[in-house]
Amino acid sequence: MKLLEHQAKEVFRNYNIKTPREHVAQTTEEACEHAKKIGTPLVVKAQVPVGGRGKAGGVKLVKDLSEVASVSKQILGMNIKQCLVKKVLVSQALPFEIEYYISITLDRASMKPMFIISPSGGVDIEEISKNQPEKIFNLSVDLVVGIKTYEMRSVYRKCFQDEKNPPSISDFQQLLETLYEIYLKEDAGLVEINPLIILDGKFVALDAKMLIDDNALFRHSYYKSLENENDEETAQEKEARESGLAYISLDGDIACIVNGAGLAMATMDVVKHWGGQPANFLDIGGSSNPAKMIKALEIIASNPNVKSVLINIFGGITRCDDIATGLVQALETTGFSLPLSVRLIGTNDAQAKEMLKQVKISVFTDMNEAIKVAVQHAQGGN
Amino acid sequence: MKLLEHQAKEVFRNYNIKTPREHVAQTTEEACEHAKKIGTPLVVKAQVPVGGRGKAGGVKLVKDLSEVASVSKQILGMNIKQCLVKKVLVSQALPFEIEYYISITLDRASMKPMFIISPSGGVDIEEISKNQPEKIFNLSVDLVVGIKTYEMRSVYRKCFQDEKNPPSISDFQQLLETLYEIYLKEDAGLVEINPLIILDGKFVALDAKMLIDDNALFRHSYYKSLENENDEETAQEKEARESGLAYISLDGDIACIVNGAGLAMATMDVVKHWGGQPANFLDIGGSSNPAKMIKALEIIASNPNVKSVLINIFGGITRCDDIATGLVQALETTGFSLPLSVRLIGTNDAQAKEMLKQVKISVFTDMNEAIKVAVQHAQGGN
Amino acid sequence: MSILIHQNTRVIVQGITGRDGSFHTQQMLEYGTSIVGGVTPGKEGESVHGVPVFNSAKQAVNATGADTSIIYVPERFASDAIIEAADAGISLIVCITEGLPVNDVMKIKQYLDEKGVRLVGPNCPGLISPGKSKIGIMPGHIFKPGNVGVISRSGTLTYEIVYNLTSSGFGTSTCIGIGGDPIIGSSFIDVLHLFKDDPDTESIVLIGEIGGDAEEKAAEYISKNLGHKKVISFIAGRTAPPEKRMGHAGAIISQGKGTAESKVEALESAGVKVAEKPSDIPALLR
Amino acid sequence: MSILIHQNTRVIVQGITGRDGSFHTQQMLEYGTSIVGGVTPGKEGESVHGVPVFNSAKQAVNATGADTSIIYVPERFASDAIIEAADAGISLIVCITEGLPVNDVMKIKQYLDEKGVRLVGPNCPGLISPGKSKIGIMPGHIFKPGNVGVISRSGTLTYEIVYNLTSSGFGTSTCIGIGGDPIIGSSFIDVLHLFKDDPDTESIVLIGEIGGDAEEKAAEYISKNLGHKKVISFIAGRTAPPEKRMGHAGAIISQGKGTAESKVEALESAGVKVAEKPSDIPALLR
Repeated sequence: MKLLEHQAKEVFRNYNIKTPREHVAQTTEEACEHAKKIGTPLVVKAQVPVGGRGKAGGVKLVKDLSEVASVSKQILGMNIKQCLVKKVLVSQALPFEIEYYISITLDRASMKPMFIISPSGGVDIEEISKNQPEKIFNLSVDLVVGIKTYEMRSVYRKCFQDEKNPPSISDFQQLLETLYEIYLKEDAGLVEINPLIILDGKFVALDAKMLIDDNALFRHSYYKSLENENDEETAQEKEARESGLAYISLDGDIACIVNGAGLAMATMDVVKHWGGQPANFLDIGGSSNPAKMIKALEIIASNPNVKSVLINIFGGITRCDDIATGLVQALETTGFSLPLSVRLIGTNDAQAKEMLKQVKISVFTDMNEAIKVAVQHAQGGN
Repeated sequence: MKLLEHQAKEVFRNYNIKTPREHVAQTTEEACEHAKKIGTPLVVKAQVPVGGRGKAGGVKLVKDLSEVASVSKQILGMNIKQCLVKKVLVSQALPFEIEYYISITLDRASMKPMFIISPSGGVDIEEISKNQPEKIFNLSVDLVVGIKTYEMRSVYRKCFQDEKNPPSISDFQQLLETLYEIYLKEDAGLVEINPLIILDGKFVALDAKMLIDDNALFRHSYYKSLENENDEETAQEKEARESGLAYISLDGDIACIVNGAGLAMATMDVVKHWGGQPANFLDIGGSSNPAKMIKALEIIASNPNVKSVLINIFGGITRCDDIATGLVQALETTGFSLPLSVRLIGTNDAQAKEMLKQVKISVFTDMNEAIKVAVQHAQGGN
Repeated sequence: MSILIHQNTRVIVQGITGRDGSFHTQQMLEYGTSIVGGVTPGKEGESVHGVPVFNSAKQAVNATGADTSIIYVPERFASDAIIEAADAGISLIVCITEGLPVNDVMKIKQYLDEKGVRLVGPNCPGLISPGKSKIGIMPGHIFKPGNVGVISRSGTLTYEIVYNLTSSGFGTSTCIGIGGDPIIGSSFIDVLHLFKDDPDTESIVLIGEIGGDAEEKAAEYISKNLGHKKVISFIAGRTAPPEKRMGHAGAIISQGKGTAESKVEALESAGVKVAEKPSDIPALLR
Repeated sequence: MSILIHQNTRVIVQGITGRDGSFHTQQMLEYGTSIVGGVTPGKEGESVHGVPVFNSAKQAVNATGADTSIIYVPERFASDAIIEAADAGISLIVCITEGLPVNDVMKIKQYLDEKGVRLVGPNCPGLISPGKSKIGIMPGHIFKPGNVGVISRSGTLTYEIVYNLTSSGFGTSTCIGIGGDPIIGSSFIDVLHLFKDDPDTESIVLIGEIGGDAEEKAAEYISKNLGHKKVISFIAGRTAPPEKRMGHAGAIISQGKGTAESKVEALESAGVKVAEKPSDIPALLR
């Protein structure tokens, strides 16, 4: 899950990383109160779990206290990349000359945590790596000996050579050690400060991004309690997640219900291959619970773009008869009327075909055949 | 260096390990004040960096506030194993049924940290291992994966089976994780709680012992500032340490000045072999600074038991002529009058012999010969 | 020949008394796998489908001489179960459980490497050498013995492809699902390395997906070391959007990295034919 | 033959511009050691006794092809220097510096083991194969080539014993000071293992001291593996009091463990003759 900026900065402060003076507000009134305490200049920042807030007008500099109300009012309630702004962060505006970038994340290649550090921050790391790859420094962390001093020193020299009032090398080391500690202790998949600035020779985190490993939320009840608040999901995605389904919205019109993530991706690819556009990724997982199929159909039916439904099941642990049971129930209870193309193979597929035959659903054995029919359905054929 | 009980417990509290309510006092008045706040029953405990305080009368239970003054007065100023009691800890007396032992230390064999845990605490671990070895459980910690849960569970079951109100397994795990964190972060050679008790199902550290790695004090300025306070050294040992010499007092009458720890130990052994008793271990180290020899002679001369002085130098990095220079200077400036037996060999030994000949000191090349003469000196011969 | 497992592989099941553990123990026994023991703390003395249960991996190994373990314990306990198996002397650990914290697996992987213990998974369907042994959850009946080695990051997609292979007359030497997580015990390269020297594996099907650069690395390995065997690939996720986790924790295109295009290109440069659709693979193998 | 070092060992000196580094570089050059480079950050381009200085171990290794490093940097920087050397591709690291934090060495040891890099020390006098190479601080002139291998936890005591050996006509194949700290890179057993297969080492002198159980473990190794070579020992510290650190960080009898008696007994049980005094060793070797 992704923490909101103000949540990540609270974590930072708990670990003694400096941030501007700032408070989160849910109403214009709250924002004004905080602003009085903080003083100008200040920044009002939309708290949404997506990037590109600045471009979307979700981050505004305020030089006079009288403007806080109107700016906050404008930002609260905005929609940024489909996310409603429910909170703003009212934050002291600090002066800086150079914007640095620092993050720690898992390097899948070395299977170790790795720092990415750059004196060309303030923009996305992708942009830096495209335009100024020579300004990106990597620092791998060893699980036994930790951050290596000789590498840290070398990055320090390269990174802060243009800084008028550079932080001390021990401050730099402390920052790295702290980020590494946060990375491990909070089960973070990413801890990012961008921009990181230097004020009076000390590091200050102007912005903050943290991803928490969903698989580790069981040992972080605090983050788990934030989960609903930090939604960047669509309504369907959320409903699916809560039902134990992996669902991702796409722009097309052919809904796909598949068991297994790899097969679900491949199914989307083959839909495209035969000229169709998938409306979603949906993995109903390995379980055989008929309720999951009902839920899957409900979620799909709530997407108005969907014109055709494709079900592709390779029965292994998943039993085809359970799938058929769920499908039959769903059709009975939901008044589902979209054209269906069903492919079932594997465990108990014969029983399943028999059950579906009763309700006049024909079933394919071959994946390509089923997909071709689903594409025809979407294109208005039968 | 060894932390005093109250210092170690302060560390514990910083890491959220529970201790009794307690305060340290340097005077009887302070002790009485603290006692009023804490209430009875309470314990007054001498704060000295040596074991066996209880047997020496340095730990007293007080049931009535009126006794605090007399008990504190009695303990403050005591001498326990040559250590003057300058502070007492006034500590809430808590009820318990079982005394547990837990410590983490370096296991030199596996080169990893290891927990030692026992439900037969309250006495020295040596005593437990002698009398109830089956009640001692070891738990090795891996540097990458940390404390292994399956081993932790197994120790938990064995250790707390007789406990009426056992702590939860997650509390036990938390205690172990915390002690491991202290061990690493504080560069502790030993972190010990003995006794560890259970009050209302929660762990409480009734006593605390911590050794800090002297080699790591450079990154722990706080402990370094405590160094003088925690002296269990004799005056000579302290003076030696401050001069960069490794010195340990012994009971004999033949002072030994040697370069190198191994050779110094071997010299003591050979002194004993030829019927003598070493008065000390003294390694002047590898440096060639004549001042060290002067300091070494001063320290030795301040020990009234010494009857004979043996100098054994194998010159390598240490230059024999530097040793001779220091010796000559020392004899001139200090009026040193003890009988000397000098063995010099190695780098520049010829010059050294020449210099010492001038001041009528004869020099041996053979270690055994020099030692035999030193033993004769001590026995009153010449 | 086959890789990693054979008729005499002696297997213990960690989490044997659980729903999945019990069900798949039965399935594996029916397939002919030599399941010699199970582990569930506190249930020593019980038996599951005739397999004796022990309190610890150590006890199970001591009593049965097992060399391999398959793990079905819930995600919170799976990391510890892997370590316990390694400490007990198991040399091949297959972790079916999905949902392990990434940092735990990162640490475990290093721990096992130091000890020389091989892990397959987590979050994987296991492995099978048709007709010899199945240590996993794949439907055994779709496989038949043969000379194609199959390696995959996926589960059902693998079955789909194997089904196509079997239908077209191709049998499998060993099929191994390496798992869909960002960090896994055995990589494509680790397994390719074993197939390289397996005389009974004449060609290899590598089933990849978006996320990470395991396929790119595999391509490099193939171009250097596998000139003597035919390698065919399929990459799932050509239509997957960026920055979205496609079911598998590792299946994510992040910051422009891990795209299907990059993988296909790398593999094709290494001389690997990459199928457009799963059903195209048999034709490419001929 | 000799172990670990030979005429062609190419050595870099980390901390070459410091007082000790510079002095011993000269000493080693005079002995004939092939010192090919030095490392001091920020001093690249300088030279010390004709040896070029580099900013990093990596640069030094790349420029000189060194395989061995000797470390004289101050204790606060020594741990990092060891890691830097290992990362630069050095395969034998000799750390003379004393006073390294124990936890640092504990971690480094595991790190080097994973990488397959050998460390001698820290807090050791280094090693010498007389007439071939000296990588350390021992006085070279007391050694002569021969067939006695010497391993020791100590410095000057080793010189004392070697002096006795040389005076009695015994030469040395390799003499290695493994260091006096609680955790060291190469143990008695590691070195005994090398001497075991060195045809030029006919007998071995093992110089131990109180603290730890390295000598007891060495005894076990000797009784199992070294029946074909004569091993003589000396243990320093028979008169040392308990719970006091005798100069070396590792020389401490703690909680009744690590006594000289225990070590002597273990060695004698393994058939090793243990000398009462250093001067008795030559007679025992005959």
